[in-house]
Amino acid sequence: MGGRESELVLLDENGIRCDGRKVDEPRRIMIKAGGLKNADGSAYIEFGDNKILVGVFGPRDVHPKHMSNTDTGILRVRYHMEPFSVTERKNPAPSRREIEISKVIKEALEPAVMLDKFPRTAVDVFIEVLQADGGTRCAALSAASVALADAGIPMRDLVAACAAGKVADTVVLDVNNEEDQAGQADMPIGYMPNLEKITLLQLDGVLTPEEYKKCVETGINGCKIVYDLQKKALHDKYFGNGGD
Amino acid sequence: MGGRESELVLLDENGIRCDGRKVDEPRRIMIKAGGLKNADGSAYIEFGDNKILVGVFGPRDVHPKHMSNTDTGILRVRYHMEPFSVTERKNPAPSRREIEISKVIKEALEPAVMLDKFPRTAVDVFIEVLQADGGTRCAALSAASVALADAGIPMRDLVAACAAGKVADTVVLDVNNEEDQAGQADMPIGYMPNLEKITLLQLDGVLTPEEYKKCVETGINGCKIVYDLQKKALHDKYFGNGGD
Amino acid sequence: MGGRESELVLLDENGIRCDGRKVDEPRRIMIKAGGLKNADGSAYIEFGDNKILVGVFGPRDVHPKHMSNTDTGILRVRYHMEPFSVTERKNPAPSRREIEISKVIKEALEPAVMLDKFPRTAVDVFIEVLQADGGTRCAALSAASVALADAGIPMRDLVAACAAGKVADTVVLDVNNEEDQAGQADMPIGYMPNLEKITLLQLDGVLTPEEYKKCVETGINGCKIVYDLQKKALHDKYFGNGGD
Amino acid sequence: MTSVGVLDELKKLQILELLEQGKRVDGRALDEPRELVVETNAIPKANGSARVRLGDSEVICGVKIQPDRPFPDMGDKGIFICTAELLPLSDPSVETGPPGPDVIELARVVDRGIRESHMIDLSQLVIEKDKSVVGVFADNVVVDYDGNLFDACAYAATAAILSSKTPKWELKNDVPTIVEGKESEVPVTTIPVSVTMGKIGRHIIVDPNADEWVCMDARITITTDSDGNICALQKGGSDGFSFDEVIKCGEISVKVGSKIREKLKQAKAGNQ
Amino acid sequence: MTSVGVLDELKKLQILELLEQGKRVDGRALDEPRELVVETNAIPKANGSARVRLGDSEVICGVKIQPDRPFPDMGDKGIFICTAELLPLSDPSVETGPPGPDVIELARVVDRGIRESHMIDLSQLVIEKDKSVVGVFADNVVVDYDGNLFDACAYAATAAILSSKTPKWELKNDVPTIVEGKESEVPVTTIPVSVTMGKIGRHIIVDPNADEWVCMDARITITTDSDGNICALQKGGSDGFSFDEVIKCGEISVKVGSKIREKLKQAKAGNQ
Amino acid sequence: MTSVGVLDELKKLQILELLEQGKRVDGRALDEPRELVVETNAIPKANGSARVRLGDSEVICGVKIQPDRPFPDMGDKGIFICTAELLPLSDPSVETGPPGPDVIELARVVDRGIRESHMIDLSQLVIEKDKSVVGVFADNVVVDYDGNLFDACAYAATAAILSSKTPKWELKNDVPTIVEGKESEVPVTTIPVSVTMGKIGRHIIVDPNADEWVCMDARITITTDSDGNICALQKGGSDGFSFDEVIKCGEISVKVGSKIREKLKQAKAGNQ
Repeated sequence: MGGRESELVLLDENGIRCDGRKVDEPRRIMIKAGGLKNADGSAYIEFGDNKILVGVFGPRDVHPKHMSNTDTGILRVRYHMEPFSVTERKNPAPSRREIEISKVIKEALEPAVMLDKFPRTAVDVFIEVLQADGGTRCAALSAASVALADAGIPMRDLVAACAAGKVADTVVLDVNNEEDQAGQADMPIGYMPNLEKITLLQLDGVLTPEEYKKCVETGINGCKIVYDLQKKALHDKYFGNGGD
Repeated sequence: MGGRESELVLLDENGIRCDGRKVDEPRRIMIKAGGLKNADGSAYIEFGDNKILVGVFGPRDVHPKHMSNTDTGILRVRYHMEPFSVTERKNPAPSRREIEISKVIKEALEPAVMLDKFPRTAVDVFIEVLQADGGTRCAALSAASVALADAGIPMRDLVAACAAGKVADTVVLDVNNEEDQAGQADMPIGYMPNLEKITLLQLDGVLTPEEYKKCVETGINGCKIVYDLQKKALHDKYFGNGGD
Repeated sequence: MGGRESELVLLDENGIRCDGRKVDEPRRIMIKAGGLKNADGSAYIEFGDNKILVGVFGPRDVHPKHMSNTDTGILRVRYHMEPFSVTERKNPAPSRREIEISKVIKEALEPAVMLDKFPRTAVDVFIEVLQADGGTRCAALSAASVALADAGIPMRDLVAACAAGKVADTVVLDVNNEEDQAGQADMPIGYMPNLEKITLLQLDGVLTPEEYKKCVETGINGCKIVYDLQKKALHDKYFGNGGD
Repeated sequence: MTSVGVLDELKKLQILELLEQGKRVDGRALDEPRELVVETNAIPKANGSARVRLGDSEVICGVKIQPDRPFPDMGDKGIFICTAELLPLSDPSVETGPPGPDVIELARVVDRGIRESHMIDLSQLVIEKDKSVVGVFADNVVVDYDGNLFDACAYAATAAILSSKTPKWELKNDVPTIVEGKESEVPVTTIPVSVTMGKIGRHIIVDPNADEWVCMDARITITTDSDGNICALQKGGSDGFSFDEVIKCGEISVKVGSKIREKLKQAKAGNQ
Repeated sequence: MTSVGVLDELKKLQILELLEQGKRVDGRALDEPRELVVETNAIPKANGSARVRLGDSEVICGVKIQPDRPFPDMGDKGIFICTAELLPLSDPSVETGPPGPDVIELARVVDRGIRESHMIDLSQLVIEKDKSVVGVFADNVVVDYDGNLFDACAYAATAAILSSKTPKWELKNDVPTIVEGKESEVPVTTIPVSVTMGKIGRHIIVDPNADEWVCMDARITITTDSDGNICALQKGGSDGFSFDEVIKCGEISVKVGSKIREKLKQAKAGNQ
Repeated sequence: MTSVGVLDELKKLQILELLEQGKRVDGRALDEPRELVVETNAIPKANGSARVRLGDSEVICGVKIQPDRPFPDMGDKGIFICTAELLPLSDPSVETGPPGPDVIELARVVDRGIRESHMIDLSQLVIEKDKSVVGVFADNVVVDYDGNLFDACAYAATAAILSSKTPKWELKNDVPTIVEGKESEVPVTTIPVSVTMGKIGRHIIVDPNADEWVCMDARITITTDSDGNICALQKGGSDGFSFDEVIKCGEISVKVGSKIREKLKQAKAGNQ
């Protein structure tokens, strides 16, 4: 959001963005359900140049016991970046940013997970960002939903996530890293398409009330694109697609 | 105690100090009992430019249980400085100095509190230094006594505190920040006037045996001044003073 | 192992090393059993300029309980360097190196200690390096064995330790600090002479397979020299030697 | 502050019942924040400060302004950092020690609300490009807790910044040195106001107090600037919002925010 | 991973019985490592990377290359640091938080194996003597656990280094600046290969899997270089080795190591 | 070391009974410290060191002297830092890990006793004003515990400083460089001696051992300098002192301190 000067043409006269996309076009997305051997469920996502691996364990016992809840299961989420995932090698200690994103993703998943079905236990979601390229939290949330489903955790809906934003005074879908650096606003959205509920919503950057509405609409459309790919990934794993 | 050169006249020919006080005169002191809503007891003190807030909780259960004592209650004290309370913004991690002062104040309060009246439980005293100006530990201890009384904790006496010191080869009451930087000795004293017991005593700086005795006497006189203000603060809260 | 250039003559034409020793000669070694009052067992070793103190407590209860093992006792080892033990004053926080050496020494002692004789309890070995001079882990391990015996812990054998290494293309016993800096390989060995078992073995530096074999042989010979001094130290304490 | 026990369940039922009748436990309208009291210069030795009560939630913010090295690649900008801490005397449930995720989120949301509004013109806080810049540190401490610390801290930080005076520095032999007599206000471009709304059942309420806070299904904090634009937002809590609710919350935040902004301006004016 | 329960005791009996017949649970010969699959450039934005499967143990190593200040008294050498971390998704028993002694030992043994072989010619990684050097940071993360992480991490780090490209820097006003178009391979002098052997009873087995790992009495990790020399060794575990066993393990490590080395060379070649 | 169990209660009764007759458990007079044994140069590679036994409490102090950057606004003074640590082998109750309040207080009181006496003339430890100064670090480690570590550590630190030799440095290209052959003693202006007294009932005893320590109602540590002035004091423990007791303790500290000071001088002389 730094509003830094840049020679980069963010949007050309034909409405084409710096990476060749149209305003309502997401980056290349590839989602795979499963993949890890020891985790109870897992997923891998490539979202633009983001590469994120998610493993799920549970429902399982909680230690120490007093952290558990007799009425409901609990969801625990850790969002973690590898030292080599970003341009400057990252310090391995968890940053405040990672702790906040872990919480935001947890609260975005909770409305989808039927926690009351497994009281006293915990479901752990471990998100590992192998390569980061802007929009990691949306990519991570989308993959985490698939990993939870892959683990057989009962869910009301999948949470699909995609960001909208404002670039060159225009509302666009799925802000990439360059656009985020030079751009005007970034609004990550997590959405349950069947239940029509927004479960993750953040905004950094200045929007008029009209742009604000447009951004939410645009983001929800992006979530629906992601949703289809999530369902396909689960279908491919469980009903096969004639290859891996 | 750095003994640094200074143009500051610490004591003029009329026995007047750099801030206009006489040698046996404390800085302006204002004590208020109560003020916080959630704390079981609280107090606020302004002592010169020191501004300190104290909240007390308890007697209450101790977690983990094995930290409690079946024979007696325990007193826990945390002395903590806000980042903005000192000239250079303070790092939020507790310093070794804060840990030591917490212990010294705890041991100064223990002789006054009837801990045997509430076995197995703890009384917590939280001291927050909002603005520091030399002599924070005495101001904090004085306010903590009032907050404990305000919380209804049974006490043998109030602990009143004031420092004495040596400035320009003269024993003076209540050394301020400038005098401490340029001065020769600082001796904080905590005292229970009714029981005639010194419960806090420290000294940094060089004193002859005679000056040592004079310092203790002077400090005790200061404590008596503070004691009257402590009693007034409690009286004002519980029996009203037609204002506040 | 830095392979740094040096004017130091590591080995002269008569096969004499930079500190006057022959290739198969260890540095001066002095071992004393006992010495500490509160520890259940203790030992002190001087090995060249290394000075190391070891104290042992146990078998004793384990807190928290779930760390104990109903089938066997557990051995816990802490290797720790004093701030003043090395050239540059050492930061007091435990380094990763100290944690690794603690583990390596623990696993070198475990084959010697009859842990099954005291289930549910722990034996604690505290190693304090007062002055370091290259080869601290071997000196520490040798002293720890004596301290365990001094504490009356039932043992199958003593572990004796000494390093071999390669200096000026020659296999030598007990590499000192200068030789380690300028040298080609260092191989610390811990050995139980009666049971003929190697319980500590590490290597840093390049050896041909023939040199590798020669190093192990040389190191074992050094361990046997240390072993005699260990037995003498225990004998001197328990059967006297007419002096201290 | 997040576990819901039996008593909380009963309280929630009562709160919900009232909400069905369009009422709140403390008699406020659904879109009505609690009374806001702002006292500036509570800490005279700091460069700026404010003591804020929002209902019975009370926060003190002190601003320290001091020279600092710029962040890499940001040599043409001063530094702004805003923190928040729950003092243990603010509530019996607060524990000492490193901050948990709740407090880390609180601090980061308060920081972003001010940062993303571009309230402080950081380009004016450069002593020498790439070498030395001015850092503005706004530290919030919570001294009494009664819910909605997001707004209480944001108002305290904003009021403290508005009340701040910054010295002027120049480099002498590479050491930043104060130029006497050149104190000035912190360069401010807009006044951000955060408005936090809770969702309980199908109801949206502004500025939830502690009882309401523990019963909320979800919450949303929206910061608007002086132009009525939306410049930061954070959804929290274990439920979601519909599209319509999100748009409605945006509208409420603009409306309520403009009233709060007047209060903050008055506090500054009263201070001068 | 070290406590041995009742089930583990039964498993150990079975493994021992098989070993008496010269067999292993997964059908391998005693001196046979598991299949090794190496994929380089798994993390294209890093300077080098590899994703390695050794049986069902899986490790990703990313290499970052960046300017750094030299260590004191080492102004004529670049910096090499290799780390290892068990991600919590790699095994249900892994806990988050600071690494324990097992993981610290793992990281240090993997680092020393590469360092002591002098694989990277650090004297070529100097930007300006005593002022600025190049740092090569190889960070391993374990994503699936099936025993013997010593070798899995060592192979991942070695393959990642072999695949790495380093920019060229020069000092401009004391600031290291990239010289465009001068990217080159990391200067490599030898290919170290670590071989880890477990001792169960009187049997020595190569590359123990997770079931074997938990039953081992002791282990030894030996790293050899391209010339067949032994350049690093670490004994672990709660038992000892005889002299003859130590010599035999040295021989196995040379033999098995040379086959693994060919695999790593192929992975690099396939990458070009 | 502060909890008082049933056995401690019995011990306290016995100690009190004896004190009523003017006697102590180990036969000492009330104002008599235990035997002090000082061995200097115990750690020859350090710049100075001492191994001190006070009764059965034993402490080793090593002094490291090295160049350092001065503290801000203290560019005309060297640095002195004194620490204290209880090694876990000193007593079965000592736990490893970060120091608790008891040990932090111990270290700070020992440090202040030496610092406030101005024992070391820090103005002589400047390499170049505002740029580089000499740091004197005196680290105490307790190897056997039998009460009264305040005095045992203070004596060890004082003896170690008296035995220290400091190199001479000068700046070459801004790097502090040792000038060969210019080693000298640390500039010492006075010899501080701390005397710790315990209060049990109405009795004041000097140098309490471990049994007495656990029974004390309160304690006071007073440091005096070579001129018989009082230069540092710390009261501790959960009871208070009367005015008369405080004055009496001051007198005892001067009297006992002068005898200890002779011991410390002898230790230094014996060392030369």
